[in-house]
Amino acid sequence: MWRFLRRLLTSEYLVLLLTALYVLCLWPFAPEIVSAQTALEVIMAMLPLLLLAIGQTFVLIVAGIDLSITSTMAFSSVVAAALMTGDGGYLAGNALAVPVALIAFLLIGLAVGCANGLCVVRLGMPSFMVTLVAQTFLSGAAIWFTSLHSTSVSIGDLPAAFSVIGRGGIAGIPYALLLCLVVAFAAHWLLGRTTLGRWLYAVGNNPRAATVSGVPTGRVIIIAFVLSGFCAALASIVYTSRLETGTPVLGQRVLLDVIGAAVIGGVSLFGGRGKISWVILGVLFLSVVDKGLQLLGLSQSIVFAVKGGVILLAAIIDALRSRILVRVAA
Amino acid sequence: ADEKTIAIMFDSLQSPFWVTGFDVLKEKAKAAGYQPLESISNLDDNKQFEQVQSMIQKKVSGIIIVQTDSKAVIPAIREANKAGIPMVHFNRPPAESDAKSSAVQADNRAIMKSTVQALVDKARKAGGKYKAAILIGDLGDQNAIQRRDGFFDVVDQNKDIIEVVARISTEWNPDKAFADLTNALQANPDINFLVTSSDFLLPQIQQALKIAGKWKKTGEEGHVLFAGFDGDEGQYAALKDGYMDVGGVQNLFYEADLAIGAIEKMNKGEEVPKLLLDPGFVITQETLDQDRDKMWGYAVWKKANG
Amino acid sequence: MQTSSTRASLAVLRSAPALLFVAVVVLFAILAPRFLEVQNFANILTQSANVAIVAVGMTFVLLLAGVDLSVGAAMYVCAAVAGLYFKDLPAPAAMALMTAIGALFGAINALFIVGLGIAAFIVTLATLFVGRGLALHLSQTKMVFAGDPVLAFGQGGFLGISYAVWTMAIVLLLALWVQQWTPYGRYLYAIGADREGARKAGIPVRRVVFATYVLCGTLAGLGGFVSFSQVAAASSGFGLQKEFPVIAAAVLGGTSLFGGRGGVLGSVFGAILIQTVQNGLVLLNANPYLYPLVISAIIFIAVLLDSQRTRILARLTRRQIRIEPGVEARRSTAT
Amino acid sequence: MSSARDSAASERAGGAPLLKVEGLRKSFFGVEVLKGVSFTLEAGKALGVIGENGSGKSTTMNIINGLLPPSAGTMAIDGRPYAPANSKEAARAGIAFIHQELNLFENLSIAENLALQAFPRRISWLPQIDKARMRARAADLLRRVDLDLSPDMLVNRLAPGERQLVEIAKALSGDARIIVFDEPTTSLTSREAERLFALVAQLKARGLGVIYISHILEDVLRLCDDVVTLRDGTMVDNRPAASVTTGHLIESMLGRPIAELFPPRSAAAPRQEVALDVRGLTQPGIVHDLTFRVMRGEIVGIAGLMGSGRSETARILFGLDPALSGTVAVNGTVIAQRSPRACMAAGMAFLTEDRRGDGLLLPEGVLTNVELARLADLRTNAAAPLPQAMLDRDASEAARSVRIKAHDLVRQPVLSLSGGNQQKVVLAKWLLREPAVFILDEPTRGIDVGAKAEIYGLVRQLAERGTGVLVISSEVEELLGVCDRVLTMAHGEIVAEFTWPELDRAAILRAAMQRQEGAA
Ligand SMILES: Nc1ncnc2c1ncn2[C@@H]1O[C@H](COP(=O)(O)OP(=O)(O)OP(=O)(O)O)[C@@H](O)[C@H]1O
Ligand SMILES: Nc1ncnc2c1ncn2[C@@H]1O[C@H](COP(=O)(O)OP(=O)(O)OP(=O)(O)O)[C@@H](O)[C@H]1O
Ligand SMILES: [Mg+2]
Ligand SMILES: [Mg+2]
Repeated sequence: MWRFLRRLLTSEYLVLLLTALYVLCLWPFAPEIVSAQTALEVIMAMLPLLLLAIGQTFVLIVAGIDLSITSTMAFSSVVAAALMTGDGGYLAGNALAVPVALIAFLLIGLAVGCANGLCVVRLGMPSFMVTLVAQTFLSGAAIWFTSLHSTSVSIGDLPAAFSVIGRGGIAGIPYALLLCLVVAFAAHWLLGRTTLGRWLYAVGNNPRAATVSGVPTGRVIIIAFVLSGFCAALASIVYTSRLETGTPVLGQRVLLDVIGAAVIGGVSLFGGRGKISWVILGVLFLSVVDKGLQLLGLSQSIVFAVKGGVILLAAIIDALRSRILVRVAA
Repeated sequence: ADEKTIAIMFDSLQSPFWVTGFDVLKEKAKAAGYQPLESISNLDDNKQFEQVQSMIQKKVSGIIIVQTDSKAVIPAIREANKAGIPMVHFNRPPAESDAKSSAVQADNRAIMKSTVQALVDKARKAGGKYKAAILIGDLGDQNAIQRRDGFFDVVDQNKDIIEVVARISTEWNPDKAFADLTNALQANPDINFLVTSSDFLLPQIQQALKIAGKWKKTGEEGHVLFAGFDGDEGQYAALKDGYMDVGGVQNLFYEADLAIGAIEKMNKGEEVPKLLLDPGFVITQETLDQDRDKMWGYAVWKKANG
Repeated sequence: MQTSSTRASLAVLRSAPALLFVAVVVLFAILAPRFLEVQNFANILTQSANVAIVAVGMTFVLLLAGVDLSVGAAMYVCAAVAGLYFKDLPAPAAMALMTAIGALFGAINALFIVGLGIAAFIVTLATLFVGRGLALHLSQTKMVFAGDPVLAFGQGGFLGISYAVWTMAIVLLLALWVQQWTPYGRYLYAIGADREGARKAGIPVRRVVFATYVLCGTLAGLGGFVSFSQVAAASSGFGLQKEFPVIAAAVLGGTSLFGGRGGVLGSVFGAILIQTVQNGLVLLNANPYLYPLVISAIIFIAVLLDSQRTRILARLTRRQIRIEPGVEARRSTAT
Repeated sequence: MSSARDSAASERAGGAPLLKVEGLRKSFFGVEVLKGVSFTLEAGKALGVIGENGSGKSTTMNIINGLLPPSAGTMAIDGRPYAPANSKEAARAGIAFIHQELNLFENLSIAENLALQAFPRRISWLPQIDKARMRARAADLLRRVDLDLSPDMLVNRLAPGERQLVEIAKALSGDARIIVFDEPTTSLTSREAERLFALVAQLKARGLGVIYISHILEDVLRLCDDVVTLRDGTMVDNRPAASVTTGHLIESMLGRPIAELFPPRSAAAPRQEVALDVRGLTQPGIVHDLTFRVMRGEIVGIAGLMGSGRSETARILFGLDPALSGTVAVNGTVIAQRSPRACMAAGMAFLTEDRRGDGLLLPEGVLTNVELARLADLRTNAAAPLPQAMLDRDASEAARSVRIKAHDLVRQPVLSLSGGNQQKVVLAKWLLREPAVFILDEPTRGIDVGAKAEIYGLVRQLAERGTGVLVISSEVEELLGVCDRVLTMAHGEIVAEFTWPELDRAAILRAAMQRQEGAA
């Protein structure tokens, strides 16, 4: 028993254990937390976050950071919405509206990622500043853009064919979940099994050594940002279709959650370290924490305090775990 | 959980209006025999959607919501409809849709219009030309936009005496409001007509005006014609002390009663109109004593000042 | 090997940030007549003071390759406590109180970061939530008003310069001294460049790191005080997401997030530059929708200039092996 | 060996030796790397410590310096028990340490690096650095190691050799009684090395104890009074230097004799095809009009003083630094846009002199490091799956061929490998590729004799299979031993060329120095 506990505590999936522990603690107070419905809602809630976190992981692995993901989402959300909205959209009523809008989402994500990457690589600017600027600019641009296309602050009346992405599914499995699974598997495979994956880690570890060893360092960094932009666009599709609205403040507050989830999962902010499976657990952890707090319906101050406390506790247990690991090894 | 519960879901508690509204709703819900469940979305549409789902799962008797976005809330209303839980929008109506819910709202544009009109009337009476500044709220917030529009509805009719020299985008951020108002007063020392889209910025406005030497009572040399909006305790104090000339007031108590009443009616199966309007009212230094009991800020003020 | 022309271009490059600043000023001066007034510059400095002060503390943390996301929460906690329970304290006492609370906040961060060896990002992310939760609980999410003495501090000044600016100037000078002239300051750079190496070199790494987070908290408290005295009241959004402009000011001023590079002077400069642009836009009565676009464009240019400058400087000061014929020079040893 | 003066010195110290180490043991992750090491160091003496790469020399010294706690064993200074908790305590006990891996802060100035342990103050209660005194002291220390640099210069602008001298100056700065040199000459040219030896003699004369670790056994015999030999963490030998020869040392180190350090030059003359053809390579201020060829099967050396531009030449050749004009051709094809990738595609390989900065992914394992350069060769698109099994097999093969000593090729981070083994990892990375042109910048830095012999053998084998090899080295003996031809550089120019069998140590050095003196 004791040995089993120690094994659990020292495994790299400790975060999962913590999540389970948290659920157990909350069970008496909010019995709904152990239910199929909750599980489904947690999964649905974590999907877009997970997409964002996966994209962010690529950038973190090359020792960068991408603060522009949320406004990339917001900007692509309103532009695509303006294309397809029934309320005076450019392609209102057109059968091509939805496909074109989807392409618009992705193009914007790719373009922003590419621009970020180029600035970091070709102009040698720090990624924190580049993406912070992109964040300010795009979020301003999204608000402005919306004001030109709508009398209110968001763009609604999106075609049913689009909103079905957020709600519908095949054989009971939501599209969003399928999309997320595909992305997660692809990312996992890319990082673990391909040349590009190796290059990403190498660049994050030591860009000079990578360059000397023939890694196209600049291109690899650009690709990381492009992937992040792409994932942000996918997340935006999920969010926008779920809300059936294009809004310029989409996901404004999730940035720290996304980076936090990656870091809690064990991705290093200094590059060279991170795994998709860790990120999934990190996102799951934060989503479950949030869900639990929502179910309790507590006041905002307690929600904040509990959330912070839980994150801290997770970190403390993780720290203890590495100590035990060292002791076991010695 | 055989207790009846009501979900009270706000998007933020940034200003006294929302804080008091939140409290008043909770109190009135308790008085009506419900246990209130709280949630704050922090201006995140998606988080709010998830919160609504959680509340539905808790099988609440009703949801009173301040949504972040009038359109993004529609899927949430549909979910509530599906679960048969009545939903009332507090102070922000949703966009047109097939989803069924009811909204309680102050008529922002109209109240702002009458407020600014009252201020313009005072200006005309005093005579002279005016340089105006307005503190606009977050450009992503529908109420802020309506209040801004209400302001311009009136000002544009009175271009002969009023020139707008500063449109200050506060983003509902006190820091920014303070800094930008200070800057605007620096650039245009002759600003003498000021309207704020929310009373919660009063402390910053007072501080900025003090620094510019313009925090003067009505009638004093250098007084700025000044209108507030919301009707909070700060507005009451400013009117009472003579620094503010006109205030637009949302009738919070009335709105809270409307909201809870609507939920009870819907639970009984009665029809409730889609929009329950709070016409609000305008209060001035002259009408303060007679109308203050309708003013929620006065109640708060009285409690705080004995 | 430096010819006079390379020396000249070096001089230009070294002062590139200042030149950009001048360019921004000239631009606004042309567009907005009142921009050039002395009072306006005083305003800009006054308004940038709180971010600048917090950015000084953040710079020290960044030099260590750490980060403190909780500064905004610390500001709020300080303001809430001071405004709720110590409203009548005279301004210096209120300042001391808020600074002390900030220091305590920083010490808690430091305890986890140094004592348990948890990543600073996670610790301060957690204390950000806990801190905000605490302050919201104390204030019951209501607006907290500053006492009259504190308000007087916000309005007042000495020799025509606001107290906020005096505070900023004193903090900057002290910080510069600490950074350049004390062992502690030099340790920061060493630890940031190579923590393990610093330990090997016998630097008291843990003590330095601890002190730095305490210092950052302290300055967050002080910045909170300055901000509180200006905005006169702390609503539930006080200090919210302040970490971004603060870190941005530091990075804009040339401090690296990876430690060991940068300094406080640049950070203060970064804070002032951002505020200047903001101020200029208000004076122009620009369309509010344009603010974020213009501000981000100017920050972009600033960062771009800085990065290009660093590159060119590196190239120009590169070691020369050959003595090219015709150029009279010696092996360059100085920077 | 024990003269009257020596015994008098030990009597003054109360009969107890300056440093006594007894039964030191140390394990990492369950692997025992020190299995009971004991020796004594007398004041005024130098103790040589030798051993294969990974035999535990640096680990022993790290324990003495308080950086690692021993698993078992005791130490005593002057007969008093000594158990430092950190390097500060070690410094207080009078121990100074020159690390094998340089331990300087690149973002600080030389003066600051030298003063870091104890910044001078003017006023004792005010923690303000007395910069004038700090600078003066730094200037003084720099003079002692004969380094003509401004104390205010940032360390990141120094060449490796210069850094090593600064590191040595640092050890001299305190009032140490025991100075540990862990492979101090790896980036020094013979001239600086001579200077260092004189310094060591001085230190001994002043009554300090010196521990000197090196793979250059001649130096050890010359400098030291006693020699301790480690093999696999066990002390296998400890005797006076006067009683042994390098042959003995090698045998006790490796447990076997080595026949020849340098491989025999192949009987067949180098082939006539040109492997590397460099023409008119010029970069203002760096190199001037470099023109030379390396034939297939030929090993060409570049000799020169520190700072003569050899490493820069290599970096330019490999596309890491720009050149204004000139061409580089591999196997007859000019590489148009030189970049490391293009150069690698053309068949070049480049072992850099800075293994930690340019060579290794320190937190990764051996295989990951070895495979890295190979990835660029996989002529598939980057998103295609890796032939992982094949890569791992080849990489383990390469790792074995250079005899990397690691307890886990996959999981052990190269960071925790011994210095020499780290160098072997970089070497294995390039050997894996069978390059057409192989540029090696200081290839045997920090490598033990046994491994050196193996590396020379490997390089020779490569050449015999048709690779053109360019070796940059500061060890003239090495160039003499392995090269078919030696070019000498000074001030960014090739000033002389020597062809085997006319290779002559004195002539090479003279060529390297003449220009230097002439220009100064
Ligand atoms: N931190 C560590 N973790 C795990 N193993 C280590 C660590 N440090 C050293 N080792 C192992 O201990 C052994 C001895 O290493 P050490 O550095 O003492 O060798 P060395 O004799 O100095 O070799 P070299 O001549 O190559 O410098 C090596 O096998 C090395 O891999
Ligand atoms: N003063 C300096 N400023 C900047 N970089 C320097 C300086 N000195 C050396 N370097 C860099 O350090 C590296 C090695 O320089 P080094 O002095 O070793 O020259 P070298 O000609 O390669 O001689 P050697 O091969 O003997 O070391 C080069 O890449 C060089 O650019
Ligand atoms: Mg070693
Ligand atoms: Mg070299």
